Amino acid sequence: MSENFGFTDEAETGNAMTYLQAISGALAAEMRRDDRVFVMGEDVGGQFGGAFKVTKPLVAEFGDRRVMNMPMTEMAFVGAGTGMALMGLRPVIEMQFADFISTAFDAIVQFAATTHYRWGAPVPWVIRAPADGGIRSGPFHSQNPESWFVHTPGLKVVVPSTVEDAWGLLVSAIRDENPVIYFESKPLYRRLTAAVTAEPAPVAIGMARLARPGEAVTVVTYGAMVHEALAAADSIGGDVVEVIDLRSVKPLDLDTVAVSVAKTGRLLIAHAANRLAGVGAEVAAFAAEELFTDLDAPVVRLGGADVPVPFSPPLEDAYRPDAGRIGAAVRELLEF
Amino acid sequence: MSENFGFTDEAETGNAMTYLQAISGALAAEMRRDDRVFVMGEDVGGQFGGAFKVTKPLVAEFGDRRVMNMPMTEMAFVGAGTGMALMGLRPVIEMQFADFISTAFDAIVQFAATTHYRWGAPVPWVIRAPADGGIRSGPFHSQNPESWFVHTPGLKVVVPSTVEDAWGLLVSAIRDENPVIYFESKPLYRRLTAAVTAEPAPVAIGMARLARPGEAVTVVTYGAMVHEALAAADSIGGDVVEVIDLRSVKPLDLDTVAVSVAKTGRLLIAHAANRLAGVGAEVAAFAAEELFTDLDAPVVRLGGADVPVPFSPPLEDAYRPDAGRIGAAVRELLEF
Amino acid sequence: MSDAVRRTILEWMIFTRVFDERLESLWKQGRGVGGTFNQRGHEAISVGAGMALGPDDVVAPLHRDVGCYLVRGMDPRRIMANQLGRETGVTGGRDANLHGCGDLSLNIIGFVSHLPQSLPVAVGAAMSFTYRSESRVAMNFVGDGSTNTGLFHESLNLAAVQRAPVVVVVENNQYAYSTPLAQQMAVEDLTARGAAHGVPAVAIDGNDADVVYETVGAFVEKARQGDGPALIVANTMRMRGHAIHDGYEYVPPELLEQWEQRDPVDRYARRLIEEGILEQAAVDAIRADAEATVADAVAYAESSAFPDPATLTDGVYADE
Amino acid sequence: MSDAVRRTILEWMIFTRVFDERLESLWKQGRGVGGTFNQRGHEAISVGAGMALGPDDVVAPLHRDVGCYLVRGMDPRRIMANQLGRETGVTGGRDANLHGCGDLSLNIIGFVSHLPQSLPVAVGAAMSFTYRSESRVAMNFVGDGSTNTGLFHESLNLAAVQRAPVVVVVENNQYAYSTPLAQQMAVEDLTARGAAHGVPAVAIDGNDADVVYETVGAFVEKARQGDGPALIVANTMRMRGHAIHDGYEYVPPELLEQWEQRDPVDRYARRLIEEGILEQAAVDAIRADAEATVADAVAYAESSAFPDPATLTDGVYADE
Ligand SMILES: Cc1ncc(C[n+]2csc(CCOP(=O)(O)OP(=O)(O)O)c2C)c(N)n1
Ligand SMILES: Cc1ncc(C[n+]2csc(CCOP(=O)(O)OP(=O)(O)O)c2C)c(N)n1
Ligand SMILES: [Mg+2]
Ligand SMILES: [Mg+2]
Repeated sequence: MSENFGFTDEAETGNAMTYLQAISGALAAEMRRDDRVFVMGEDVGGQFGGAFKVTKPLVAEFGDRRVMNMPMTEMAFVGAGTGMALMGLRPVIEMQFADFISTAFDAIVQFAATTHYRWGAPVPWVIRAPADGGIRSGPFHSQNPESWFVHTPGLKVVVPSTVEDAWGLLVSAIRDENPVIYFESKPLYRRLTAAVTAEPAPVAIGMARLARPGEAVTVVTYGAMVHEALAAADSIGGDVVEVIDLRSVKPLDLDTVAVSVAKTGRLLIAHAANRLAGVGAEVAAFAAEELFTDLDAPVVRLGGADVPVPFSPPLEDAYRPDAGRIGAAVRELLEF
Repeated sequence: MSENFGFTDEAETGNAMTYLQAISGALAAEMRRDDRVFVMGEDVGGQFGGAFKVTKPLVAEFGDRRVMNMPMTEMAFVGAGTGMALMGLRPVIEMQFADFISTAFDAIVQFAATTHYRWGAPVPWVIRAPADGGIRSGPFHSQNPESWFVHTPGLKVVVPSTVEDAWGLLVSAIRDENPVIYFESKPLYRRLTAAVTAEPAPVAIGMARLARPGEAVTVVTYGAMVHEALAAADSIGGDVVEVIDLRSVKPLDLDTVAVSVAKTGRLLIAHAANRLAGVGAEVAAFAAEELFTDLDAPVVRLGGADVPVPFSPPLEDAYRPDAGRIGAAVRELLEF
Repeated sequence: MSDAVRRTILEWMIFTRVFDERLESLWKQGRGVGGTFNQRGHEAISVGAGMALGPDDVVAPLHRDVGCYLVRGMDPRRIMANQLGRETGVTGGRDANLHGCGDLSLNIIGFVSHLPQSLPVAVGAAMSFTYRSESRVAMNFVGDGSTNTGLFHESLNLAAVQRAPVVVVVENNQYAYSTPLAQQMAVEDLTARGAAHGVPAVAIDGNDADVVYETVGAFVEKARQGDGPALIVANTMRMRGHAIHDGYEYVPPELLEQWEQRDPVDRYARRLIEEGILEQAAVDAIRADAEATVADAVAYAESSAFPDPATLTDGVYADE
Repeated sequence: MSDAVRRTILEWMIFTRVFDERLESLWKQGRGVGGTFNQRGHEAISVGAGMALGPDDVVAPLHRDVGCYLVRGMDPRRIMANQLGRETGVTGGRDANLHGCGDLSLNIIGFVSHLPQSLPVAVGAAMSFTYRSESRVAMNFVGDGSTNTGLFHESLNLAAVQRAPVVVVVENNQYAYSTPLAQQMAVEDLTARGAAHGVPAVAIDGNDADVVYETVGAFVEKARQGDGPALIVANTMRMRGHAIHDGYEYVPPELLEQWEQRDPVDRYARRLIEEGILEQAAVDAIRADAEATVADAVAYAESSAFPDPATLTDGVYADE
């Protein structure tokens, strides 16, 4: 169930834009630009505006027609989104929490993802899914399910980590002709802000971002974990750690990883999702295959433990990588 | 939809036991041994005995009570299986095709898989899922979805490749206290036979099998692909190629992989499932992390293409690794 | 119903029957690829319902609806070539038998195996018509087995609460694969499954093409007028196995004999002859025509190339 | 219903109310961990239905059923400690608030967030009773919102076709999170959702504990006698937000005022006093007792340790 823990409306943030406001803003901008764009999901409309209030600013401007409340039936409304997309509309479908995306699994992985390959019809929807944890929400409001969808042919999967990317990747996802899953990082919603003066530019899907240049170790990551990696890099200081923010986990921008590892010779991958068969496995496997001669040390992967995300603070903290653990692993890697 | 393509009853196989008969036999043996064991699924009972007739031999002996026909509602009957397992029974749940396991996704990954961790109650069911392709069944009757479940905490996942393992792993799966997904290889059902005289022994879950010893390259694989790897190894000849049959993809027996690679210094992984973020990625990532100093060459992964499994023979053949492609990749790897 | 419409319905039903018989014989001769689904018994539903749609309406037919694809303009050559995995097939060899035989230029949505995934998609198509204030209707077929699925209920509920212009036709053919109705469900009247969601529902004789056409047509027009969704339970019998390899020994022969008396194609031909709309000779000519066209489709399909393996990864994504 | 049973029902309803009020105050004071669910308004259902079960019956309660957990014997200390993520909580800090609060020794099945995943599990528990010829019944609660889900329908259908001894109680509290009934569904009478599957269904006043207890008890006994499943739609109102952080500004105040008149706890206390079963002083004493026990539970929970992070991976698998 969704408790909206801690995510009630907060005071305005002045000139700065939050990660959450960037999502709302991009939605509003695209809805203004294109009448085919609309949002649908549980509790997104009415006076409420969504469990995290992302769609609240849209209701007054766009009304019920374009902010559609759905019954709690994820499979049906993702399927309906596919039908609307096939008819040329551009649904942006909100999952109340990313954890509930599994409830719509077949509609995503069997129908929408395979349609263009099988009979050439594009399915241009976006699923927005509030993911990630660290905020004491327990096993069913903290999941990072991206790996299931990376393994599934026909989807694109993005995970913005900055305010600008939250905006720019959402715009690109909406304009994309394919089904795109857009994982939002709940822990960044109101904690991450940026001074944004002009409307952020679209961000091409499939291009990683050099989040911090460095010379000795490449840290590949995405989502909220980018900020942990940056903190770790700062704590180590200098130009030791290069941080690459994948931004898109399908397709993966492995060229950017390759260029970096060619320079550093050392690769660490970190994400909050289960380490086992996670996105980090794919990146590490790529390195084992294609960067063999560049690597001066074993690859290191940090990820969630192979357990349901636990609720209690000490357990959840033990579950997830963080700046401290990334820093320690980098230091160890430097000593190899 | 299930068409049972080509899998009608065939003539008896004399003294030899088929892979399919091993599954039926293990079910019957466990049902005789333990009244808590029963099978449930679509079309498993009555005069029909399942899309592949695996449960047909059981109907006469055990009747409706223990061979339960289910309506086409995978989510409900997997959930019901969980309830029955919680009450101490040992359901063996048949998916008509592994492809439909996604229809029961939440019941598996959210409920059954997490229950013991959260409140300590065991869920001792087995899901039998006829998987794999190569038999012209198209995108929805050819899938190999094991990677989704390897990434999911709380499950065990096995993929027998031999007649003896088909029997022995099923017995262990039924006796296991945890939810176990047992992926059957449809292409082996009636093609693979073995002279089995005594009842095969249980096979411990989580132990790989040395399918063929060799000195120069380790090929790690599982399921029907084991036979392609063996054929490739034979075509290369001598004791060049060591073939390891994982048998269990969760938990993974990485020790056996490590021992082999320590000897050979070369690792190739092959499976029919999508290469991208597949089980091979995890094995390759393990090698990149833990076997760095043992490796004399880049790791090589062969797997399905990142497309829905296509129907038409030339496309499907292009989709899957086979003995020819494994052999070629091994030869190339030997030249590194 | 005009004589012309009824004659057209008969033509398509005969065509569908001939097409299906040809599939059976191809597979018996070992000329098939993979498997295929039997259509026999479903002709009045697939053709009658398909004919009741307007040109801009959208349909998501299923695996027993060859008649509907044909009526809606899909070239039998393309359908046959798809059955045989050829590059000239609707899916270019990517999907099997009737799976994936969608074509937006014909307002046809292709299906996946996972039943009934087409249903919410049809509901969504209908929602898009409301969104754009278009005067169009969507239609979907589902089997009796699919009325047990959760997605059937979620979709009807969504259609009802959105007042989506969608007509859902249940092909109640007494079986889901080997499982008879009584082992699938404890309810006898499937219209109760409309009532559960506030969706008007009616049960009809699915072996009577006139009844199918008129009932579906009436609900299509209601939906077009803004009355929202409807559920039509068309009772029929699957006269062969589930798919081509199924010996259907689990179906009592008496049941088949009983339904054979009500064969939708023969019955309709007899009726039109009795009513003087056409003569036996005309029926024979329709059949001969159909046979020629189907033979041409087979020849076309068999002489078509298989897809080039180099195209394996083409088309996973749009716009690339 | 004996006076003793009714008195016990009142005691548990008051206890549930006090427990819930205490949760509210803890969270307001910032002493909560994560979030928690409001129970107010649901006391007659969770307590009345829970009381109607026999000792060996099995129940899968949900997030508004603190009353049921308590009635079925779960120690309030363990529940409170779970709310606060302590190792002494039911889940040892692994699951949040009431999630996962199952205990097979109490015949309670714990829930996951994904609604209504407990329902098929309860159906399966009931099927196991049939399998073993045990004279037991399973019960599950679901919300109005969950009656829209596919899994609700699949589960009722399965229960019906298996004649499983399971009683399903719908807590129809007018809202699914912020979404009122009229935006969730187009049907007004939820008993139609039983009829869709051949499951006997009845709608009752969910704010009247006597009615809940008697109706549920009657259907539980029928199920035990082999009559199969039943659906009970208990109408009530969620008197607070969906969860502790929800300001429920979307609920019209008039609606709340209206239902406030029918508060299940006050109403029941008044009734028992009027009927001479107990006096106001006794009610006050019950409340005082409850407050003491809840205060003890809070003290216990707050003084309990958090789980040791070294135990992170313990217990993923049974038998290891
Ligand atoms: C499958 C699923 N989707 C979304 C949610 C998020 N969610 C939690 S409770 C809730 C509303 C449930 O409404 P109802 O069934 O009426 O129960 P109530 O909370 O009113 O008691 C929603 C949408 C969920 N728990 N499960
Ligand atoms: C979700 C799902 N599970 C299982 C199957 C396998 N399957 C294919 S058709 C079928 C029976 C369908 O029965 P019904 O809906 O009555 O349609 P019919 O084939 O009788 O026309 C089954 C179980 C499937 N296609 N989808
Ligand atoms: Mg049927
Ligand atoms: Mg509710």
